Amino acid sequence: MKGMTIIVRKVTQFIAPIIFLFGLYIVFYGHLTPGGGFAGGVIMASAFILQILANGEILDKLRQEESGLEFLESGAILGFLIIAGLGLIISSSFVFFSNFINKGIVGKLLSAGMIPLENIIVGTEVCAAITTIFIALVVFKDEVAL
Amino acid sequence: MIPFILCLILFLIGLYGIITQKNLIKIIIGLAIMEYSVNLFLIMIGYIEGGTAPIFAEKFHLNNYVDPLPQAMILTAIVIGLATTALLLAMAIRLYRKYGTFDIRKINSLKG
Amino acid sequence: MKKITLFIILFLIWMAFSFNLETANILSGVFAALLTTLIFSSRFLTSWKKFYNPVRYFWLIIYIIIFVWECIKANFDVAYRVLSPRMPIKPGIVKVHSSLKTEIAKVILANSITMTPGTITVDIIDSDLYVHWIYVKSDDPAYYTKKIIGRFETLLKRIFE
Amino acid sequence: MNAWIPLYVVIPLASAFIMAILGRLVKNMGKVILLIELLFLTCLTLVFILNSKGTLSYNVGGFPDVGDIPIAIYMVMDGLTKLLLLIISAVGFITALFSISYTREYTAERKFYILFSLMIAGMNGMVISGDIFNIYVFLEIAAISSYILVAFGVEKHQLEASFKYQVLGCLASLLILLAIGFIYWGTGTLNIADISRQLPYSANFIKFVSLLFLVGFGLKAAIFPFHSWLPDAHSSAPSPISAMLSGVLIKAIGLYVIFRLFFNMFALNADIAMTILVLGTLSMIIGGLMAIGQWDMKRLLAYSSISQMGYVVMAVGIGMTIMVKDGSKTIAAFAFLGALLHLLNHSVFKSLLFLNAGAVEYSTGIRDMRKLGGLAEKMPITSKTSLIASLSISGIPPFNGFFSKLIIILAAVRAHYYWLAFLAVAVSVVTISYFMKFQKYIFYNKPGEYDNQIKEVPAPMSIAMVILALLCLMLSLMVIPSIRDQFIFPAVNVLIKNLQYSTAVLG
Repeated sequence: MKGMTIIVRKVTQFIAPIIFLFGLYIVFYGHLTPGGGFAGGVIMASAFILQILANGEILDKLRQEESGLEFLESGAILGFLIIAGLGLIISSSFVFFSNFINKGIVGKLLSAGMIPLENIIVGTEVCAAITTIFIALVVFKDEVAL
Repeated sequence: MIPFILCLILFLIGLYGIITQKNLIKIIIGLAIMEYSVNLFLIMIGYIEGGTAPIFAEKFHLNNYVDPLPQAMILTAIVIGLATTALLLAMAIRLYRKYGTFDIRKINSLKG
Repeated sequence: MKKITLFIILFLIWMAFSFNLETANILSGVFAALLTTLIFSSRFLTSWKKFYNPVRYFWLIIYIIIFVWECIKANFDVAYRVLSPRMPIKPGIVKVHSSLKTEIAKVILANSITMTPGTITVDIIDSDLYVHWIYVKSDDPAYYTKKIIGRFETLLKRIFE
Repeated sequence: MNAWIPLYVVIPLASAFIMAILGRLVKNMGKVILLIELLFLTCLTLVFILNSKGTLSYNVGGFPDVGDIPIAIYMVMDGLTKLLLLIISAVGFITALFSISYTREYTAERKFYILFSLMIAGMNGMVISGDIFNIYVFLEIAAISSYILVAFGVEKHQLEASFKYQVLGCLASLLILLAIGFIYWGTGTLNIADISRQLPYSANFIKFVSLLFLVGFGLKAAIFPFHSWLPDAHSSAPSPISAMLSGVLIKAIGLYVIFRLFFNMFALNADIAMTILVLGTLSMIIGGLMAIGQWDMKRLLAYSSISQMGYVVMAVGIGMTIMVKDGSKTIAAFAFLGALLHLLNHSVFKSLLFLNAGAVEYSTGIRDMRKLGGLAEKMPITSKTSLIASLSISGIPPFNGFFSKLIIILAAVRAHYYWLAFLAVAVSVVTISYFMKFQKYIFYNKPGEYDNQIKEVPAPMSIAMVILALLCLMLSLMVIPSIRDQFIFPAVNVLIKNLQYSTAVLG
């Protein structure tokens, strides 16, 4: 697909990392402030989408990125299941999704047990998934008719 | 009461779109509108007049906060809606590749 | 070096977001900034050296003051055109030649023009800016070039070039 | 035993994503993982059926109840659940075996197995979950993967069928979500057992919400006025998927939830019972009549699914009306026995028929029955297994379909619904007629015009069909009292003792 004008491209160069960082912030502070894995993941994905829209990409490279993202996505979900399954194995009463890590003090960054970990995994997953959806739609639109 | 009526009207607009429109994309938009109206309905269920956000902080009162459960439900419903809408759009693009049109009257290889 | 620049900027932005000095927060900030740097550094601005020149920041502050002043003037101008019963508008697109060399300077110039009420930059092609103007005062290129970008251009040259 | 319950969701999900990661490194990884997974789940379900009596419940996250309000998400395992889980994993296993050779033609073969596994996860989760919102979530997982699987071949008609299916499916999901919202508004809880304890709320409210649920899940189950997507979607899908959709999916995500909600969540209601009875009867008749005129073999089978599901819904409706009128519990139990037995049997013979159709299509590449013919000698295994399935679905003794239909008809007679018994017999005759057409035009007529040499299908496909044909015979044993008491009766008990659900789950 083709890129956009120089104005959009130059601004994107500077703004995309900041958007991504903001997404990471939302994910990391998901258990303390509004937001969390899903919202942060969407913001992170929007940084990538902005970059692809502004700069334009070659179809083959997009396909490559899509398969890499698929890998990341599956890995994230598997990680989530492993964290949930650890509760089944570690906790004494076989509780799926049990929060067995020390929960800490309310309001600190390192608190709430496994919830920050789950937020990070959900953030990765959502970021990968939404970028994949976008890339897949671009690829479907641009590829030659069968 | 008025917000619920407006929500119902939004729902009906979406339903009207699905039933009457002949363009695939417009049908998808109709579905999306319906989905938003249902989400809006869910969030209104948990709302309390003057309630605070259900976050544990200094201003938190135990007897005056909005119900967080519908909000969790909506987040899930939004994610699911995202998946269905994306899938529908992908199908629509594929259909356009095959038939060269978005018009539902011309997409009719299935009969009987 | 480009990566370090980006890292420092991002880390500062992270501290501005979170605004506390816990160890956990600083460590996560370092991690987040590092991750962002690794992903986005290849697409970041090429002229990173300019971030280390304090003179440029000085001119930037001056530029911001002038820009705000121009904005206020333009606001009153547009308000007059909107409120006046005769509607004294004469819209049109003019081609303005800019002598700026770097792309980033041209982009900032275009954005400044867009943010000033009454003018909108439609596109940049090579070093020509196409500007939509609410009241095209004259057909003379020298006149309207000076009118639209005159004061911005010299300052931007100092900041970005 | 309780700690094994979440595995029904964890294992299919985990194996789906392990396939996604390892599948690109090791060829054929997906097939192996899927088969092992489904075999394990089948064995686990059998262990559950044989070992445990009564209702098991499990709360995810380990949050204890506050007072008597359940906070955690509940997973519930009772007789009905076990029956459905058995159907899902056993038919899933055989269908997966069939797919091994069938899917070779697809370029993205790996993704087929991932989606298959996700669909299994969705259906398992739906059957096992004890609160309505999780039912919605798992419903969408199962439904979305089935939308993609229907369009897996990306041909014209597949995409079109999938789009139609998706629009109606999304509509159904939205109605279900709306109904869930109303339920939460009215009761302040989402747990099915807890909702049923909050009774009574106002009658109009219940009627409105039941109507929303009935339309929503009726669309998913393709009961008569909502059936229009089924013939397209089920006939266009790849054959193993058609078998899964017709044999398992419409039962797990449609009928099961209707039974669960209208028996265990709402109090029984005369109007709803009558509606279910009428809709079941109508879909039985109309599905049968529509099937006669079809020339596309998979389309014929799809319409036949509507008709056979009509039998199940009708039998349940008979039982419901009896229970509403406080009639004899034995007759109601008899009707439910017929319904559930027919549910089980239908999942076996309908998947077998779709696999047969898939085998014929695999060898000849033709789906139009007028162009086929004379395959009985060239494809002996396919021909014989399909004959067994056709006899079974038409209700010829000693195959399983005979017993379940007989029980349904007897239940209708004992409940003094003579006209329903008559209609059931009449539709059975119609069934025989269209399956004679199916047999004659595909296997016994004069040979059609084929370009290439017709061979029997590869071994995994034949094995899958033979296993299902044997199951058709063996499920007749379900009428023997001791086996029936072990497999079907716990499920019937759930429907008969409908008010004991909440005490069984919450204690």
